[in-house]
Amino acid sequence: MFFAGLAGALLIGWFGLPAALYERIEQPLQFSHALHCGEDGVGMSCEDCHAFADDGRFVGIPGIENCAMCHEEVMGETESERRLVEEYITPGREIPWLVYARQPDNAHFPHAPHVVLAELPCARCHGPHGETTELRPFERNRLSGYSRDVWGPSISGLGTEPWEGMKMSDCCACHKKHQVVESCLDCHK
Amino acid sequence: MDRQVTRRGFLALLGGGAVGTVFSPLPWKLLDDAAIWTQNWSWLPRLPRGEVRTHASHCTLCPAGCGISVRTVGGEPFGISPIPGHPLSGGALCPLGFAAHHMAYHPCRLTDPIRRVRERGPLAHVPIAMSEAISEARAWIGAAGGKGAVAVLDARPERVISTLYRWLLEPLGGVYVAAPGGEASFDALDEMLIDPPGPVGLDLAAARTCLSFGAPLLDGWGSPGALPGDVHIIQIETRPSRTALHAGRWLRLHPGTEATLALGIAHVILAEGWANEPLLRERGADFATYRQLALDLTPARTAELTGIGEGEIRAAARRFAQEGPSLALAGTDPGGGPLPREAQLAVWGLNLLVGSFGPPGGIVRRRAPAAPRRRLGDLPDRSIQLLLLDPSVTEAAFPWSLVARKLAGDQAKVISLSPYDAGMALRADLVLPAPAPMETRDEVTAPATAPADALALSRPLRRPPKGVLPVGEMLRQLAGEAAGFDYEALLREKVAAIEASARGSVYEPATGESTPLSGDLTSALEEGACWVDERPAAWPLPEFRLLGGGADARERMRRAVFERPNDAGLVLMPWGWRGAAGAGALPQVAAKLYRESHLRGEADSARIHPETGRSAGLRDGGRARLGTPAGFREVVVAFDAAVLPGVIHVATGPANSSFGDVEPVLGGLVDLCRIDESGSWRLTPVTVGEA
Amino acid sequence: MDRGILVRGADRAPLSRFGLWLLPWIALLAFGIYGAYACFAYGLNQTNMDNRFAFGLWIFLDLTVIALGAGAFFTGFLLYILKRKELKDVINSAVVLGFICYSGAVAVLVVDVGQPIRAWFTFWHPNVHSMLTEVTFCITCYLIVLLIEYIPIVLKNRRLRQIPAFLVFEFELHKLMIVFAALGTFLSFFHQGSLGGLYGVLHGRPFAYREGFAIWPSTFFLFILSAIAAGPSFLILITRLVSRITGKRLVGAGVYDLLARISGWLLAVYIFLKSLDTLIWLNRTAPAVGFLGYDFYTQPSFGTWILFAEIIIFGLLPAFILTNAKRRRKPAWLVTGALLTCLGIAVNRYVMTIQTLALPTLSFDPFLQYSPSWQEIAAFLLVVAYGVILFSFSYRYLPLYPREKELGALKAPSP
Amino acid sequence: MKDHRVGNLRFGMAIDIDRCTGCGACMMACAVENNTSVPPPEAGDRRGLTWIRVYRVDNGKPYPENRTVYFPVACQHCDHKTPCVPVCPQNAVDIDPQNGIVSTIPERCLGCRYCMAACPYHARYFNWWDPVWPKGMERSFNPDVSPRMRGVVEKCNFCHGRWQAARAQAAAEGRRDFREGDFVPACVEACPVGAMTFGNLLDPGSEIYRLIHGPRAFRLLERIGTQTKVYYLSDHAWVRALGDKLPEGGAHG
Repeated sequence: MFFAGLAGALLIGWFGLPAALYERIEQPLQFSHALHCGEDGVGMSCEDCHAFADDGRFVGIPGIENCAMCHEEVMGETESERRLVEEYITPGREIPWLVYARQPDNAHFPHAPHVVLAELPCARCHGPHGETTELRPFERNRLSGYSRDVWGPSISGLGTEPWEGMKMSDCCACHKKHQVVESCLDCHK
Repeated sequence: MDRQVTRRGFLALLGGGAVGTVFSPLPWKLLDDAAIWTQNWSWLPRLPRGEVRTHASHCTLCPAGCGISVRTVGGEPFGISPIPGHPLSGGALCPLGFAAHHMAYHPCRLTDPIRRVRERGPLAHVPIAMSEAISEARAWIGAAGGKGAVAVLDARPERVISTLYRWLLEPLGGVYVAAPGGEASFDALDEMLIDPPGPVGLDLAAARTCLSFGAPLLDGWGSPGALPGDVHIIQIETRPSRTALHAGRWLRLHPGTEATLALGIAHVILAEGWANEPLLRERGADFATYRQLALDLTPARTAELTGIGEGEIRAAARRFAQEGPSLALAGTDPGGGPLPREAQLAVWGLNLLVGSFGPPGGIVRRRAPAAPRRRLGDLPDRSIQLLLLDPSVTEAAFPWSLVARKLAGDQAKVISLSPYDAGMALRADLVLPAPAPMETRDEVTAPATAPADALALSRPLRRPPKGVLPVGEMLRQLAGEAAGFDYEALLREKVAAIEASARGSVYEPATGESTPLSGDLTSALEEGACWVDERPAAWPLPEFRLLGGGADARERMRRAVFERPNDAGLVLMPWGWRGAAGAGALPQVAAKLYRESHLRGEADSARIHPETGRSAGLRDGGRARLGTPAGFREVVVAFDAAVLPGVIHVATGPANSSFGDVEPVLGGLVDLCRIDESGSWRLTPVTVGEA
Repeated sequence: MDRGILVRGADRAPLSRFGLWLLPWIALLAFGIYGAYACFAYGLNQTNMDNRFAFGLWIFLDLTVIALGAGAFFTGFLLYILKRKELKDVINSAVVLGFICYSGAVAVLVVDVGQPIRAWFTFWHPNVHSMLTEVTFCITCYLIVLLIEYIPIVLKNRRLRQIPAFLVFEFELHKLMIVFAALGTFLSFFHQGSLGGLYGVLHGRPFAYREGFAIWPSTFFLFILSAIAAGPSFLILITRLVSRITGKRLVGAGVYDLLARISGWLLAVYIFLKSLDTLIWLNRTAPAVGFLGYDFYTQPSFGTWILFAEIIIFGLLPAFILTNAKRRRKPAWLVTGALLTCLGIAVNRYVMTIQTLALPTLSFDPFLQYSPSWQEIAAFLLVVAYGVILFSFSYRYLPLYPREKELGALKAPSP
Repeated sequence: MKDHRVGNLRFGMAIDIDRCTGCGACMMACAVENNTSVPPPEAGDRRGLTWIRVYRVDNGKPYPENRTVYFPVACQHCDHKTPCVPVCPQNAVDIDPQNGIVSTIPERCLGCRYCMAACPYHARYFNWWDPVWPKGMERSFNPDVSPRMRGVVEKCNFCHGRWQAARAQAAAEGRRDFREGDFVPACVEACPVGAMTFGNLLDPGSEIYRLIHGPRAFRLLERIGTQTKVYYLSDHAWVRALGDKLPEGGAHG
């Protein structure tokens, strides 16, 4: 009996919990990073779309006019490109992307110090996102409302990959490793 | 036995479950998420996201026309800061200006027209459709027959909008009226000068000495707080205003004796021969009379009447006459109301004596001709059947009775164009929603006190709510879509005219430099530039009447000067801050300056000298009941050793309701005040009792 | 009907009477719960605290209650460590009292903080420099200790004793009592002290700031002393109150005498050191940071009289009464002395909390006053009612006073 | 407490009392910049949220001897023996070792208010009410400062939102250092008479360095030894005397 209970609890904890905790939401539109920036793709670089504004702010998700630069009208034959042009570019609507790496309001993450000064590659925190051929569903934590990527894909929180987890503890760990002098206001606004 | 086993088994199951749970992420993950939730729970407002941009523009909250740089996130303004070195504001911005973008969300904000239904209570109203409102307004306008039956009250003339008002009035034989009050009143000056060479301005920046008769130079004169140049201020004011407290010299004169002191100073100037008498005699129709009046008023007598020491009077007079260029200003804070006519004449007159007309640092001429306007006081009583209030009148602080006595009884209608149902809009039977700051392109002209004309734009930086029309468009519809009622076109014409004149200079906020006007002004203004007219050459001293017009001019001045306005009893003197003197809507955060810190006098807070207070049976921080023939009002008492005994200075606003978290109230303290024949409400005998 | 579970041998009032006695307290409890609910639902604007009076009635009374609760650990210390066997008579009631005081105080603190759901962060991200962390940790641990000490008393209930397992468990626990007594003593010393340190370390508040040894300001030690001086006095008061209400001689006369003697002498020592400390503070500590001693006492409501009252009326006087055998044997004197001692502690805690915040620090600060709102009072009455009810139950069903039987009635038949 | 100062950057402010006209622009700019909520009317002046608060102080004398000045008081950012830092039980308050900004992190705060009792400058404010804003106004919030919830303490952080933005910009330009004018807090930018100066107290070339080492400089409650980084300037002895607690007070909030 003891082991039955043990097994049951373990099952619930390891598999029931994630299923119950996260709600999966499909992205409004499909997008293939591989197609755009892979060497077998158009060969764009991350910075072509995810750039810094002149005041040092990271623009993050590019605006629709950015897509319009190439996709003024349909070039390929993919369904999502057609939708891109018809539903967003032509009417000039922004795409309501669901951002995997979105931090909460009270956290401030400046890209410039990490990308420009520390010269971290995007993949260090975002993983091989740039090589994906399609956008996985956004997983929203029902309790905290955050993206699953903040905690990391593995429910145990003990990710094996360096980019797993974008919690405060993950930031601090890296800062500690590189002897970055810390204070609350570095990252909290 | 079995039961024993199953029970034990059950316990074992639980035990296993417990152990398993501990070794599963469940408790830890949930604990962590719960912790995160408590730090950022869902009913906390979410921050806006989007690209952050900065735009140069101008503030339209008051006539000062301060240059501002506006930060927007995703097309929504979130931060306002002053533009250093701006020609109109000199890098300053008043407290309210910093929260101008909050006004769009003021709880009193109107997005639909409202019709007053007074039978359900003084402020009860119902929302109606814009089309319905317009047609109703037009019906009222049509119904108002006869010359002067329709009037427009505007606190900021000289704008394109003012032209549209005139066009609207023309076919109706209506009158365009400048709202009473404001810091500087040039009415008396206009009256003094026989055919003046156009409108005048004040060149305070270049002055070295300034005799300010109550002008709130540091409380909101032009751009609040920022006083250009290093002018020595002699503040002549009864109230310990911040200007008085920070002036080079403060003369605390008895209430209502400004005329006396001004003429007393004139006495010293004339007696000691500082004035250019031959010229004055040649130009001044009534100089001899004036001179005699002044000489009759000995410094001793002046000192006795005004309560200012003889020495002080002589010192002030000498400094004013010797340390030129110098200016004498007849101005008051917007709550205090204008000085009486005679006082204004006496004060402006001082400038004539020392030759401050024309040269830099004095009273200078401005280029653009002033459009004709009437004074409210000059209209016959009970003559107006339909009154239209410009948005700029919403926050005005004059006593409503000034207007009410001109309205033709109860059937007279009042229509207010206003973004908020607050302040003067509460008096209107129909309120048409006007855009809030930064919602439409708006025009900024030089304040009346500026030395030269100017033109700049307030740029549309956020989308106005659905159904809210620009003021120009509303006027077009009120005029029955008459031809030519095109605000934008008129504005372009105005700019084009300036371009054509190729006069003046353009200040570019981007570079912070002024360059002579050349070529395309329109696009420059669109980018937040500010055009400033060049100064006309000094002008010859025009003909003038020091005592003003009228057969009894001398007698009136004599009375004003030699009779002490109030001999016994307490006097009530209202006062208010620029932009916050009336009961108009204010940004909610302005509550920080009033409720949360008492830095500024909240509505109905009274400053009284401790002795006066105690003898009236009041205590510091207590409440008092003020009574005048016009009614009663409760005020909060604050003892202040700097206040003149016998005087009660009561702040006119803002009322608690202006911050939007309380129900608006009709009428303010000024409605208790006595209004003299020249339309001044500065002094009112008052009775005080403990509340 | 509850005869079967009443304390064996001791006679208790019929259940109906007991219920009647509880009724008003339950009403009070309900009122208190309502007050506390208001604070949770609408926020702390329900109180009359403000940005200057960051602490109010609650903190003041918490400090007092915790000081009075010191009787628990101190009696335990005397009994188990110093082997003062005569205290067996009161140890049980002392433990219950202590538990009531501490749990009550913690309950009020939960209402007092702005974000109770985040209060546990103190254990997650503790700041070891903070006296408040020390307090939080010690009080939490000590509350657990008190709970453990409470258990055997509960198990002594005659119905529960019939379960063999419990009997064994209780016996085992008893052998451990000395350990818990020691632990409790250790913890209590620290948090009583830290509560004093709470204010002593505020160098921004020269009225409260005290110099000291190492990281501990003098108030750290004064609070310990005053607490262990007041604890026994409080125990005396409560025991006498109970025996007056129940009309029973609950403990041997020697117990009162011993408690009073301890209380008296400790108080004497405390007052001596307190006076010394006050002199140093007025003449050295405060002036050194630009605050003049007499300036603290210029406010009408906080004149020098408060200092006088604290040291003479509530200090020397009770010490004078309790240290003398003849006087403390007279019940009237005994009660007066004990009462004054407890009140003295209250005054001291009041001065440290309220007066500290009322006094201006900046030269252009006004002197401010504060009076609690009904919600604040209600939330505290909640604790009082809770205490009375819990104690009543304990008295009715648990052997709080082991020698109650043999000592028998006071004189009048028991109510 | 150990001295944790790192590097040669110490943010500080100098406020010229003789220039301040008490207009309140600093208070408004501050409230807007930091998305400060407005408590209901019953909050009065004792339960408000004014990160910077201007006090009216006069010498209590009648005209013509009467003198009045205005004292803008924000967090003084004590550099030494910072009263609020060691008392916080859960590290919600810390002092940035790199620039000396004393910060408060509301999302860590449990609302025990011990730090408020510790602060002699009354620079800390508690959210006695749930923050409420007019409908839809969160759209015009400053995106760089997170709003606070009920039951937590907040105070001036030298406009940390601006500091973070400035630092990001500097990083984008490839530099780590702070240069004069990289950023100033909203209040300093707002002051219409230029009475407030902000900068690096340790930079001998800076304007603020010159001011705080001049004869006009003084600090509030200097003798408590908190080494505040907000300095005040005045020519008048009676004003400078206000820095220390005076036996006779002579003050009117």
